[in-house]
Amino acid sequence: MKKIETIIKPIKLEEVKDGLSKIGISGMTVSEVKGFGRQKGHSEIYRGAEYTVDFVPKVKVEVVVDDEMASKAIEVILAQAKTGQIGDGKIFVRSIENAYRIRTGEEGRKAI
Amino acid sequence: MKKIETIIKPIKLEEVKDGLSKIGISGMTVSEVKGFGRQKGHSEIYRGAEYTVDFVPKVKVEVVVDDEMASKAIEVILAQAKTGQIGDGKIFVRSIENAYRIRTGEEGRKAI
Amino acid sequence: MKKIETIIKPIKLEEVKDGLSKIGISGMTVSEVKGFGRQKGHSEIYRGAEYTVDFVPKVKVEVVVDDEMASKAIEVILAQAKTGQIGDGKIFVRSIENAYRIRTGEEGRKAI
Amino acid sequence: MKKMVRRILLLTGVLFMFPLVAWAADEAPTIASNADAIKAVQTHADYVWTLVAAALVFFMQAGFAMVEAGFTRAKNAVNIIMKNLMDFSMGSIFYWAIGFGLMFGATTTGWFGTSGFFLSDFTPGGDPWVLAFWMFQVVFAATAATIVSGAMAERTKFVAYLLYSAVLSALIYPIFGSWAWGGLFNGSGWLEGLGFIDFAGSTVVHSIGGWVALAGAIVLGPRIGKYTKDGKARAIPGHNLPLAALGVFILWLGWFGFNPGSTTAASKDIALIFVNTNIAAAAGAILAMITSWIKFKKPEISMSLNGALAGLVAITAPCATVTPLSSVIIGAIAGVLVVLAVLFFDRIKVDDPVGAISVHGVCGAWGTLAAGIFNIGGTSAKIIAVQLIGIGAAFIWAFTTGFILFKLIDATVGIRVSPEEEAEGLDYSEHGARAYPDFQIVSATSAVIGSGGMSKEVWPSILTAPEAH
Amino acid sequence: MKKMVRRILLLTGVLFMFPLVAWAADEAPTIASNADAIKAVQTHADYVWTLVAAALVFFMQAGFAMVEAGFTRAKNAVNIIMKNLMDFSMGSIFYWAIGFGLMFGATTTGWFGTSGFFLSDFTPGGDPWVLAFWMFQVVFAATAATIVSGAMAERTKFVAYLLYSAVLSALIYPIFGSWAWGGLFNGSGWLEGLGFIDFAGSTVVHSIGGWVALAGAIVLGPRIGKYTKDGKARAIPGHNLPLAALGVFILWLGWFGFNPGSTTAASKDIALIFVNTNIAAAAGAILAMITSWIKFKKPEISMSLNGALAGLVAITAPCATVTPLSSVIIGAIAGVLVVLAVLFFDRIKVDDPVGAISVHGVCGAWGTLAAGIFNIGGTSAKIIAVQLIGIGAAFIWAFTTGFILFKLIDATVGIRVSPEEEAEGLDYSEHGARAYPDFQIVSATSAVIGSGGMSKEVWPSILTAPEAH
Amino acid sequence: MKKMVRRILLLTGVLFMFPLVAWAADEAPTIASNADAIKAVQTHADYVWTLVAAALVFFMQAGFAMVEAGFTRAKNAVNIIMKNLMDFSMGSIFYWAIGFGLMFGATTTGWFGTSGFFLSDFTPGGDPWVLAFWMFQVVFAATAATIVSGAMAERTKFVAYLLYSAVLSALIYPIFGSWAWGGLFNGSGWLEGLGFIDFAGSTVVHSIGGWVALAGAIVLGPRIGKYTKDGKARAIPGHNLPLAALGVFILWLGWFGFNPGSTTAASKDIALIFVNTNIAAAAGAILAMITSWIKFKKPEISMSLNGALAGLVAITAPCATVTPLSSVIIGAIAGVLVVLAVLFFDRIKVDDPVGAISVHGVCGAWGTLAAGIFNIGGTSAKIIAVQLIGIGAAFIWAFTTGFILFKLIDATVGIRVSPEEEAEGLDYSEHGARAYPDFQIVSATSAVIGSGGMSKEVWPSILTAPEAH
Ligand SMILES: Nc1ncnc2c1ncn2[C@@H]1O[C@H](COP(=O)(O)OP(=O)(O)O)[C@@H](O)[C@H]1O
Ligand SMILES: Nc1ncnc2c1ncn2[C@@H]1O[C@H](COP(=O)(O)OP(=O)(O)O)[C@@H](O)[C@H]1O
Ligand SMILES: Nc1ncnc2c1ncn2[C@@H]1O[C@H](COP(=O)(O)OP(=O)(O)O)[C@@H](O)[C@H]1O
Repeated sequence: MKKIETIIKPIKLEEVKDGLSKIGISGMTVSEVKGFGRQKGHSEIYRGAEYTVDFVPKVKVEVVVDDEMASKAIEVILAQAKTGQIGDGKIFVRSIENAYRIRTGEEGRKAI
Repeated sequence: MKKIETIIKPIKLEEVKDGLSKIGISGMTVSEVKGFGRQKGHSEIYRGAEYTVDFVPKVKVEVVVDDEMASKAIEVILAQAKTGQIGDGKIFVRSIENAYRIRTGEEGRKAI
Repeated sequence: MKKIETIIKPIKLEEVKDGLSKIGISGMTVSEVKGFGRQKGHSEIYRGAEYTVDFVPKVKVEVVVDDEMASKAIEVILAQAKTGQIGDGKIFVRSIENAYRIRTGEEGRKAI
Repeated sequence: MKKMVRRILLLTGVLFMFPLVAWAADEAPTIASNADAIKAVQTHADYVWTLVAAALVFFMQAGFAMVEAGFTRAKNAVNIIMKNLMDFSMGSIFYWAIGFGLMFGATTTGWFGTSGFFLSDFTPGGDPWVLAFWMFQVVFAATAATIVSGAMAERTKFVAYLLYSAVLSALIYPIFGSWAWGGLFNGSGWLEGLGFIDFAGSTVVHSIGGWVALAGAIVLGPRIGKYTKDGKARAIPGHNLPLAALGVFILWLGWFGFNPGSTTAASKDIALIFVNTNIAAAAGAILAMITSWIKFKKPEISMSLNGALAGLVAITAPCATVTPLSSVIIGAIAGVLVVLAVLFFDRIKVDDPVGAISVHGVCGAWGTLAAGIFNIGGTSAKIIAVQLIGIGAAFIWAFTTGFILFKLIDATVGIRVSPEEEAEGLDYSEHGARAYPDFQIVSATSAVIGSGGMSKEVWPSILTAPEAH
Repeated sequence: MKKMVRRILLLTGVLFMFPLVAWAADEAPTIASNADAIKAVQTHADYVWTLVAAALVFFMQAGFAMVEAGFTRAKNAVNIIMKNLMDFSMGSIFYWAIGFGLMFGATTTGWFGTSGFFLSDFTPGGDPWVLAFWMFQVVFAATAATIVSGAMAERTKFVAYLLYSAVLSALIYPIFGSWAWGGLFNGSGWLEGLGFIDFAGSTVVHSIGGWVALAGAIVLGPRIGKYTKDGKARAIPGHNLPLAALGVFILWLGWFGFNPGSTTAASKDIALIFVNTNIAAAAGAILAMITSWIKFKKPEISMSLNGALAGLVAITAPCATVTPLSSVIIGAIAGVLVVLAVLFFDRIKVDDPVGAISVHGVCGAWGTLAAGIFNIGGTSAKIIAVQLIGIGAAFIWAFTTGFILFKLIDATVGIRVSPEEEAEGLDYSEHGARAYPDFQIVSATSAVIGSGGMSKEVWPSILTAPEAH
Repeated sequence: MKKMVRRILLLTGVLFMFPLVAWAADEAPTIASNADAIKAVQTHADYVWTLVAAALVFFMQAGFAMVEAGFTRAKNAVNIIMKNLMDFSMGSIFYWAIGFGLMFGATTTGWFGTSGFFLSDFTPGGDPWVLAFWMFQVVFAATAATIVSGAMAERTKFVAYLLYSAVLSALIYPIFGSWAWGGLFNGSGWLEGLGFIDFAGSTVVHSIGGWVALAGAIVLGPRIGKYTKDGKARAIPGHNLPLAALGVFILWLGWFGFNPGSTTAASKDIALIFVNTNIAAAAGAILAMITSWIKFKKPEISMSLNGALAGLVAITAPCATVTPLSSVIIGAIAGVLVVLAVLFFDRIKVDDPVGAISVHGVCGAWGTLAAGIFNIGGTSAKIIAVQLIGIGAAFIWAFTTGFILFKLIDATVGIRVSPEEEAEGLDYSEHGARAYPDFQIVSATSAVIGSGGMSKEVWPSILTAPEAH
């Protein structure tokens, strides 16, 4: 099994989710994160002091899939999350050893 | 060392934490996430427009343990986090290469 | 490639970020987490009931780097995030299989 | 401003408007016409003062809404606000249709009035005083209703709450009110006949609300998670303390209408009432803070805020008839009392999220007693006895009718949401809404608090319920 | 208090102060001096009442700010508040310099006044009534201005908004106002000449604001994401409903100045106006709740809050000339109407984030009509016709001038922010600020809502814009 | 309403109540009885106005609480609110016991009064004017106290703050007050003897508060993280700007009590004061916005909000004795001044989180000077000189006593929390509480802001402290 961890622009979450659903990936876990990278944060002013907010709001999408599914999923994400602008984000892939479904105790591929 | 990453229902956090503590796991890291899976979100209304909130609030518990400890920890989580209802969540297990304790610089098993 | 996942005190984020930037690591992803460990939470009072907030606010910094860069990055984090006090946090290291830059579709080392 | 008055007369095509003061007629003034004119001006001042005071008391609705929302969890904030909005809205309609007539209508028995429903005492062209008086009274009725809201927060079905609210405004509050205050208009009640002192309603408004709240909290039972398996009370922290504090400041402001406005006349008397009201609230806040500091090692905010309200409730009955020094004492005692009462009700497992029973029930009773004890004209066993009769009558009437009402509601539409709905929050389950959709809500800590774990006894059904999370 | 007055006289070194009442002179009173003194006291009461009412109406600015901020997204809250603050601030200055003269100055044509600019009707030592009257009127002008803010929220350039706001306070509102209310001071308008009834401004203030808001919403177009590709309206939930509710309570309070204060005299008339105002609001809230319950299966909060405001707007014209029972009916109809109107405007793709057009435009028109229908002195085809003329005139004037104004602004400085700025939020793009820097904002759900996905048609430019995220 | 009055008389069993106006006696009126009755009605109107104004000024406490909480960080919101609540509560008690007597008691020296402690000037049955007057004055005293709270926010020990607050209400404010205003009651001060103009307290209330705040901010030192290693000021953004804006609207409302209420009489004078107050605030907000726009490229919200308050503070002294046009100028200058002053104090490393010193200290001084310059009765070198003497006296008195007081507090109980407590937030460390437990607070960005990193010089001890995180 692979875990695909993706950092995307918040505005692209909907499309990524729908894209993954369409290829049969029915589960994922999402969280709010802050990104630091080529895309720079911006400057805000408060009472005369300008200050830089270094971090940019991003969304992290984590999805665990069968090995076979992985490359398809990556393709979908690459397509759906892309705006072509700096800050579109990254996909990180790694294998995981096992998965369990808490409700049933099922293990491995059946669990996801 | 293994990293056990668990997605659970928020209401089960307390029991999972206590369960892990009891078997001697003294550290973990928790975050608020949003889940998408078999358990569906719900519909809300605002000014006449019904809209679906696809994501369900979940809690992610990350715990890094010795290899020996891993199966025991998984057992505990499976037991404590279970309600038997859809949406109970997942456990993902993978090995990690190294760990450090920042305070002391200790490495490996001693770090966790 | 390695993924270095670090749990630090929120107050140390700035220094860690600057330290990593200095050695040429230009991207990272940060999130708010809650830690449970040797550093204990504290007691709050509300309407006469004292209650323990078990979790301590922490910040998780995730950075993916080349294998060569990894040890340098760990060194920097160990130096920058340290206060010497309980609760300074952990570094967890693992290898990842692949990375993609969504904007360009680039893969592997070029993606990070 | 005369032009505006003229405009009304012209536009409506009728001359039903209340007789203008004499000078408007441009006739030569006489001693008698001057005397009439003076009375008219005084009457105008009475109207202005009474209605400005009513507006201030109305604003207390916002105060209650903010205090109750702030002292409860984010997932129930929409529900709290809907309850407060409907309290006042439905209260206005029911008090207009039924309540006012029962409270201030003519009575033969001394138990309730039977005239003046639907504001029938007002006829176009007639004396509009009944309107000003009604306006001042309706905001009092709504205050009594809204007190209960806080004690029943976070677990009551919305439809059940609407039923309760209608009955309180239409029956429970007005009938007791007629006993103590009926004589202010066309009625005449047995309690006022005895000489019961409750100038602005420590008992009539606050204790009545407080004791109905007690009945409600008992019938409902505590919120899920409020008590550990071994029966220890757990903290369920309020989600927005700055909002709660704003609510308390608004309530304090509103009380400057509540108490001095109860003269329903522009007079010098209001000065003493203002001072007493203010200084009792101040003393209440300070003493509650000190009490919390001693008991919990830290000056606790929610108790301090409750302390200010406790002082205000306590001074409501005696505000016109005690000295400022007495007011300081009355407020100070209320400040201590409210902290002890909150802890007491927590211990006996009456779960009152905002402290409504302690603030309004207990301190209302204390204030009523204090009106007898500190009476500026001297006290006596008889005065004290009458005060105690009034306090007791309020408790028996409000708690009994409240209890029966809530049991009836429970037996029919059901009074409490399901455990799953309660866990999810009433905002979603009752209103399909969220109070703060743009904010990350901490589901983990707001679902389970403290280190005790969620007791299986307290919350059994959730384990087998579908879709609970 | 005499000492204070004396102090002023001494310190300023002049005796320009308004003549003190006769007795201050310590001469023996006569019938005539008494009569004068009585008039003086009544005048003092008129001043106090008018100015206290003005203060309450001023406070409605806070209500609007909270309602509008609460009903929109966290990322635009600073912008909303800046608009409200500047509405009132710029409105005060422009109404002082220009608007008041156009509205209440002497006129030969009946179309607008031409005297009294810069409060030139006031001279030190002269009658200060113009000041009290101006104070009451300026808060009305600012109310009209701020109504529009909500309908144009979340996408309007700040500088464009400032331009609009100045023109509304200086021209659009005062000129219409002179037609209906000019006669209250030095003017005399054609609408009031016909016998148009609009006691406190359902049309003059609220509909004017509402129809300008309609023009603004049309010229601006809907917010990005408001409609799906196939044209279905989507929910963009307000970010802070407790704050919005507080705003509604504040507005309700302010209306106790708005309506009864429009007597600009301390008189018995205010009692009926208070009662009618309150009871119409209550009925509006209840009926809007019921309507939402029927239509959406749940009692919806934002509609219920709008319902209270709908009742208040509707009763504003007829408040002085209908019975309480009529007020209940007027408010109840407004409560139904507002829900249907919100759904209607949503369907025809007029995106009004807070419901300003429905509440103020539609229910303002309804209330003006109702003032004819339920007139306590009887109604007639002629009365109804005049009311309809007024309603129609308001629509034509406000919508047309508003539309032209917004088109002009668009052609010059531009009226709408860029899609990137809109996505990012106006707080940052227009003010470099954030409303809630310490809170984790849910960027995911506030950027995209619902399951429909962000339509490419609706939001094309974002895909190729630099730095959009 | 007569029934209510009768009720009081009966119930208390005494006839201590203030003599009712003549006509109540049902005797035939005479010219003399009419004249007395007129005076009584005017007096009633004076009471109503003074006390309604006092209620409005009281509400400013809520305004200050919201502004201060909104302009600081979430982790200190509970502490801010406790300080504001206790300011007013303790202020009420200490001003009753001590302050009022020092300020308005009879004096032989002209330096402070020595009678009227514990409201001893009031006897049951006697003239209650002292009560109305006290009520109006106590809310002024509390305003002075609460101004300081903002400047000392986020780092002051709670117990130290309570001590300060007691001393300010009991001594610092009343003694200066007696110099300028003692003659309004039984006192007579040297400053008023010179002809010092400060109608409603630009100097007496606001500058006094502002200069004590300056002393406090200096003794405390800046918040951790406010300055970079190289001494540049950094932004520490306020956590809830909508709440802060609500606070400003509440303050603006309260000022309609503060300034016109200072007539303590229902008179025509209040119209000019209302207009001036409003228009100066509007001008202040606009000019502060423009100034911030020029200096920072964007219209900044916190400066605009401060600008409105700056206008209000500045017009407080001259509100009764300048024309509306002058008021616009005075407010506009205050709006510019406040922005420059905030930047100035930031540069000289006086850390004032909410701008209290600039708003109240600087603009209070400006307003007092403006009262001389724009005096409607003409100005002169002598008038200006007296104003400058008053301004100088206020600075010397308030800054010196404030500085000594804070140094004394520091030497005894300690004035500042530990760096660890400051990092953790005062809500937890001082009160064991959290303001927003259901919300995810952004610990990362609220702990360290900007790209400068946390300077080791500024924050050395945190590195070796136990349990700091
Ligand atoms: N080395 C990295 N490790 C972890 N996350 C990274 C790394 N580099 C970038 N990111 C994440 O990806 C986001 C986008 O990266 P950025 O450099 O801004 O643009 P792009 O993806 O177009 O190259 C960042 O905001 C950050 O969250
Ligand atoms: N393939 C997946 N990858 C990552 N997270 C998943 C995946 N599938 C499910 N999840 C997480 O697990 C949670 C529970 O899954 P769900 O399908 O709703 O129920 P169940 O665990 O009972 O099968 C989801 O809300 C989501 O957070
Ligand atoms: N076994 C673990 N797995 C995951 N996270 C851990 C683990 N142990 C500790 N942590 C994280 O590291 C943080 C610091 O650990 P703690 O034991 O308090 O102090 P120290 O790092 O000084 O040993 C915790 O708050 C938690 O977030």
